[in-house]
Amino acid sequence: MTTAAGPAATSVPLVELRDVHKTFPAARGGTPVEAIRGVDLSVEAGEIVGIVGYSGAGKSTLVRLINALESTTSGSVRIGGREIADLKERDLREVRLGIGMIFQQFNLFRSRTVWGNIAYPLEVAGVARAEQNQRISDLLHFVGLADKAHSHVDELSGGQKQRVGIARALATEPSLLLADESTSALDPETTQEVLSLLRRVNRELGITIVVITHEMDVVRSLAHRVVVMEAGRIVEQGPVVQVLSDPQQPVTRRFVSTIVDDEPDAEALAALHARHPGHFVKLAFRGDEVRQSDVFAELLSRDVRFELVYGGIEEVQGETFGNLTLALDGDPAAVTAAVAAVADLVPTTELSR
Amino acid sequence: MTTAAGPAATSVPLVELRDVHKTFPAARGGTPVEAIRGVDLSVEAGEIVGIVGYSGAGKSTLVRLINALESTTSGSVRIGGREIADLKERDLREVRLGIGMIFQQFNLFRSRTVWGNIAYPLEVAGVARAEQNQRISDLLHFVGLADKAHSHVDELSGGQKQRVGIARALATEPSLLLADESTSALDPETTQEVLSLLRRVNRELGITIVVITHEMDVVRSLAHRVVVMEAGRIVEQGPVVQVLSDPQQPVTRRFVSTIVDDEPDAEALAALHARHPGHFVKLAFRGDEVRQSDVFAELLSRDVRFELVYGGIEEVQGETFGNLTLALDGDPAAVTAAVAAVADLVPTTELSR
Amino acid sequence: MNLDTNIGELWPLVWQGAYETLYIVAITLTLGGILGLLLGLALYVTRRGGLYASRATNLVLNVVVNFFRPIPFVIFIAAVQPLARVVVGTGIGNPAIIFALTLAAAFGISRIVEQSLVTVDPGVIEAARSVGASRLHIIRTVVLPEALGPLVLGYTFIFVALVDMSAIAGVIGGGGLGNFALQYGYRQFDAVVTWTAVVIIVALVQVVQLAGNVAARRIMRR
Amino acid sequence: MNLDTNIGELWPLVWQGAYETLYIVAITLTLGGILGLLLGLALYVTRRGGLYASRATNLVLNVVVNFFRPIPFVIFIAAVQPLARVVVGTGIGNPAIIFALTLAAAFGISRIVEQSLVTVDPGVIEAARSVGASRLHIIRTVVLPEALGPLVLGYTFIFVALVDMSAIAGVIGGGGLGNFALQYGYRQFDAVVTWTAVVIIVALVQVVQLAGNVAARRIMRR
Amino acid sequence: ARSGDDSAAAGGAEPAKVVLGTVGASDPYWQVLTDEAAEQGIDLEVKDFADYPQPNPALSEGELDVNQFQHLVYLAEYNAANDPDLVPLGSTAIYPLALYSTKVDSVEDIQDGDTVVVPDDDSNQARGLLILQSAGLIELKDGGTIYSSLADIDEEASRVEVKAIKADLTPTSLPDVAAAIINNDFVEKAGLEFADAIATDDPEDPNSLPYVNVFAVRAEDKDDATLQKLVAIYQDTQAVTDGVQDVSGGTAQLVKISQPELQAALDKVEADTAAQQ
Ligand SMILES: Nc1ncnc2c1ncn2[C@@H]1O[C@H](COP(=O)(O)OP(=O)(O)OP(=O)(O)O)[C@@H](O)[C@H]1O
Ligand SMILES: Nc1ncnc2c1ncn2[C@@H]1O[C@H](COP(=O)(O)OP(=O)(O)OP(=O)(O)O)[C@@H](O)[C@H]1O
Ligand SMILES: [Mg+2]
Ligand SMILES: [Mg+2]
Repeated sequence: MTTAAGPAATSVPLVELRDVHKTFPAARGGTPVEAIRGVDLSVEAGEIVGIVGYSGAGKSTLVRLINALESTTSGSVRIGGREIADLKERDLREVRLGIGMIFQQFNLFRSRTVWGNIAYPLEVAGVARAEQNQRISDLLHFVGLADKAHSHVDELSGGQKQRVGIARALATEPSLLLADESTSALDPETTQEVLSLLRRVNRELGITIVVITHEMDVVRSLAHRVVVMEAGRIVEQGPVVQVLSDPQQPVTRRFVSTIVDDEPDAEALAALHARHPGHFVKLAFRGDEVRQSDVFAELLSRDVRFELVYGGIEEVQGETFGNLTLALDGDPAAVTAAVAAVADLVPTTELSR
Repeated sequence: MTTAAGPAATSVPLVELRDVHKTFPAARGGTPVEAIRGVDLSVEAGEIVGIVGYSGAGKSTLVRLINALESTTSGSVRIGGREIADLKERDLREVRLGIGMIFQQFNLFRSRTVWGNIAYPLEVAGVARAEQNQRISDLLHFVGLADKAHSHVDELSGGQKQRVGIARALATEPSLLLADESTSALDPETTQEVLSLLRRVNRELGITIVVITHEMDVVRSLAHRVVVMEAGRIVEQGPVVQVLSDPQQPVTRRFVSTIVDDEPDAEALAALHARHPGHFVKLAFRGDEVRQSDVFAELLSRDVRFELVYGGIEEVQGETFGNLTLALDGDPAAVTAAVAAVADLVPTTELSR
Repeated sequence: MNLDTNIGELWPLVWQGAYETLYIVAITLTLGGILGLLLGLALYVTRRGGLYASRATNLVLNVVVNFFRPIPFVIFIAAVQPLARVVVGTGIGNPAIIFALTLAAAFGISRIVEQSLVTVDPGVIEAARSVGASRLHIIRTVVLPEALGPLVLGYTFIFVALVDMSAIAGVIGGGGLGNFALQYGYRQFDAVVTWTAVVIIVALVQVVQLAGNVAARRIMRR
Repeated sequence: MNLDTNIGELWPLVWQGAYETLYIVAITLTLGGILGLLLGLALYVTRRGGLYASRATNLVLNVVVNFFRPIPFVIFIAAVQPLARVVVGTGIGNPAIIFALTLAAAFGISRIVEQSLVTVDPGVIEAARSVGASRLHIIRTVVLPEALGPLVLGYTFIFVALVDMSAIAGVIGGGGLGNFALQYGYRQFDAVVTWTAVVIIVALVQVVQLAGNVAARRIMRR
Repeated sequence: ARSGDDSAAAGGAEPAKVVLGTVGASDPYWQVLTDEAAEQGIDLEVKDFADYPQPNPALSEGELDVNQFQHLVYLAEYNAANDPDLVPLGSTAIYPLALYSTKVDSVEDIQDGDTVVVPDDDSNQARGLLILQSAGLIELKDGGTIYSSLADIDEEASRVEVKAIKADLTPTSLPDVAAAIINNDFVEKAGLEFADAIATDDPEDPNSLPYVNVFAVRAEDKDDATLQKLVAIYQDTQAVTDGVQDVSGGTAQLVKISQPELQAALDKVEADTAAQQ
């Protein structure tokens, strides 16, 4: 029952993990693998959450716990407030009917054609034949595989397989979509199309999405919130803009730097110094607070010439966002003064040679 | 025989494809798939060639022709000047001993541990046991799987599997490496490590590398030359800097735009216009010809204020490379004059609203 | 060897035997095939990590299957005669041999089925579970279709084994070409009759096996 | 049923029979297992798309295997007696039955092997080819290890089938527990003897089958 | 009761249906008998069994009306091991059993330690062992009976090693052994001559009576007119007896022994059998 206060105040999170652990038993002669070590995570209905982390951090295992493909070692997993650890297979089915999953390794049915793969969840959900056909045909066109409808899985390229996996997961318009590396094998064009489709189903149908990715670009353009995992734990999480603009953990900074060219690494810096004389500073622009022309005017007014040697401006969820590394050239005293003046306008870091 | 003119003048390419076609026979009730339709390609020894193209363009098929995992329908494939279509399996083996391959779907041996997978090519090549152990252990540390040495393949995460595939392909230090989407499942950190390893083996051991990728970042930071495929054909190829700075084909432009933020697309442009008043121009900086401060000074001198709203500066093979989109704000006449003046300094494009 | 032969007068019996073999094997393969499929599925799904994983059930099923398979077939036939009398109304002749063969085949088939099913990639079963398919539905729409290639080869194997086994029909007065070969050829030391019957049996088997091979290749596209 | 039984005096024969069964089946499974493995590998590698793809060879192999499998076993034994005399020096007794069983098992095993091997992912074979492994090396180091799980189940299946088939040893004077059950139990209408022998056979099979199951599960880690 | 009981025994409009079980229905005289029976209003169906243990239980179960494949010794054994409800209805013949060899011409030429095979069915086995004993090849403990088996051979005192083999495979094993006991009906088919026998038993000997082959029926049917008539057709039709002789190569000793006499002989063997166990 929702009260007048509005759903947000009382609604339970769609997905709620409390102190979840998952240990894979030791293989013979090995040690057990603690893949998940005490994770708390809530995903609200309608949210898009991005999960990032190094390979082996436990991301795939985490989402597999959400639809009970894997059982927890300890802790609680609730979907729509319902504890799924206690559920019998029959009730789990009900829960899973509302969850779509795109698998990292695709897991397509080799015994079925492309069409048959996409039809599968529709058959399970008992969708009428005519509607199935309509839906499959739409999805095939969307993922660009209309001409491969009757091909078998082993006749597809890597990206084509992934697209079948995507279409299959979207077929029943589940209310929760778990996407594990769903665009890793796709070219940029198709990636963009898939991402905008995901955005659209989220916006228009309110579908909640949990997306695992290695590409921060995907997080930036798709997610509302980002969760950073390391060695089985969530080490950082928050709204995308916040995490991107102010990453706390080294792992987060490492990921953020892949899209927001934070600052050149030592090697790149050395190369830049070799080509550009002068003093390097990194200026951090956030939102619309500071006009860049003011900064540049400041520099020019002091007769300090500059080159933008690294960095750029990004959009993150509609906000301007950028780190510009400038090479300042001019009278050393003037440069020092200019840096001081600029530092009053925007956060400024001097990059030592 | 090499003449005094130097090896480049007379050496045969390491890989040479001439008018190669590959058609997969029709499945029952289907039509044959022309995966490769007349490809000419040369790869010189010591080169790193990046192959990009949309999903299904024929990239994987192309590299599979190079080590004869797939036979051509017509045309000639020469490795080190030797036509491989005519070779018997025994001779093909010899050729393949010098070629390493990282598979898009990993193709790991389920019956072997991580260690055993990496050992396989060494066993085939007849490397002494002690050296094998040393090499495997080095590779395991390099790909960060030392603790998984005795794990079985199905206990690995997606990225871990890919790293095993990479280690296996590198194990024998082949003189030609075919890497099919070899970093697609890797986090940025590992990707960087793999890329710098590839760069190193290329530089230090002279290993020739053909790398298929969807990530232009990989091409940019690794490849010397880029080959763009579309629908079974090579539609564009050339040195990376040239192709990136002056892409000819729409597909190439699409790929290039993913790293060199070319200009905002219509949607982004509208969003930017909503936030930023004024006139938008895109400035293209190439190499060190033009100092940006001159351009900015020009603008400021005309009392035109500006914001960098899109774009950034990239490094491509040691050259500065950037497209900056500015929002110009000021007296309309002054803006027009400023645009004209700037256009004399750098290639300038006005972006209509 | 003596080449006097009675084959001339025996042709009607040859065709009669061929018909009986086909008939015995067809019924046996169908009924035993279904029973064996169910039993094999039960063995498979109750394995550790299976859809209905249950150590106890799996153990019981294993013990039962292991109990019946190694019993010498003649003893097995005799042992199930009382049951045959209840179920098919007689303990001798073709109905009884079909009954016994069906039971024996079911146990053998169950192993072949189990062996085929274990090769199914667990990933696709997970994919089916993830869309909320019931376990029975998964068995029907994923497990069996994904294993269809090896299953077809397995059933072809059993078909040939049944043709071979059906020759024993004679011990309880059943017919068929195998029994004909034994009775009118082999025991009469009539080599022509023996090998005529054998060649017909072999020809029958060739056709079915090659059909099975083609079907399996089509299904697996390898 | 009459429960007068001779079991009391027959125990030494029981143990003798058990020993002979083990001995017959062990030799048969080893020799027939190797022959069948080679034949099954040949069937597999000559398939379309196989490592030594050859339509003609594959057809010939198929026809040969299909020729021998369906021959009624008693006729088969009689037919190979002359060959047994050449190879093992006698046409009767355990050596001859081992010879006949080995041949028969080889043909059956070849099908089981083929059926297990077709489930190997072609991708891993490609991976092995890509590093320049020879085809024989690939068979040894990739094809067989990758199919080991189903192969173990397949050989276990054949073990049980051989225990069953070995009961026929008596027809040419061979021994074994199955023959003992027939000879001293079934043909004497001595149910106690029959079922004592059967239970021992079954116990033997249980142990081997459960060991095979465990091994297969370990190998496949499923 | 017999399957065709309600119809008239003889000469009725409806032919009486009789199901007969045997081992070796491929012998041509069975077809002659069937034809002759049909003439006389009996619809005879001959069911063929490949193995001896089955026709008796099938008769007990009512699946057969009569069987004809065994001698009294075998029948007695069956009755002793099960409910003794089968009785002999009429006799057919006594078949001699003999030892054959392709290697030697007389028993004396058999080397010490050679192998000799006997059929693996019990009654023929015992009978074969008795022949071997008379020929001086083996010694049986306690002198030998119609129940002797391989286990009763006194190996110390015997010249040869004995193996049991399925009756129809004894001829094909001749190359492997010094000599083999071969059932009468396999001799000529296997390309041997009856004259080649190197040792044989004597069907004329009164001690051979237990080896007379009989038609057996359930006790309740021993007065069944149709069955009696069938036996009479068998015994009295020249074409049938010729066929029987033909198959036996002229060695069969056709005999007609009355039902009570057969019953008495059976009872004696049965009593001995019971005592034996
Ligand atoms: N079935 C299993 N048995 C044993 N260990 C496992 C199993 N599955 C996963 N692991 C281990 O658990 C850890 C987490 O795996 P997981 O697949 O969740 O990683 P991930 O974050 O998805 O990595 P990637 O980005 O490479 O896909 C890894 O170290 C992996 O080796
Ligand atoms: N065995 C096959 N049988 C039939 N068609 C095939 C087969 N293998 C590939 N194809 C088709 O050939 C085309 C090229 O495939 P290829 O795998 O080379 O693409 P790709 O460029 O590697 O794509 P991706 O980036 O998605 O991996 C695709 O349309 C694919 O469907
Ligand atoms: Mg993962
Ligand atoms: Mg590909």
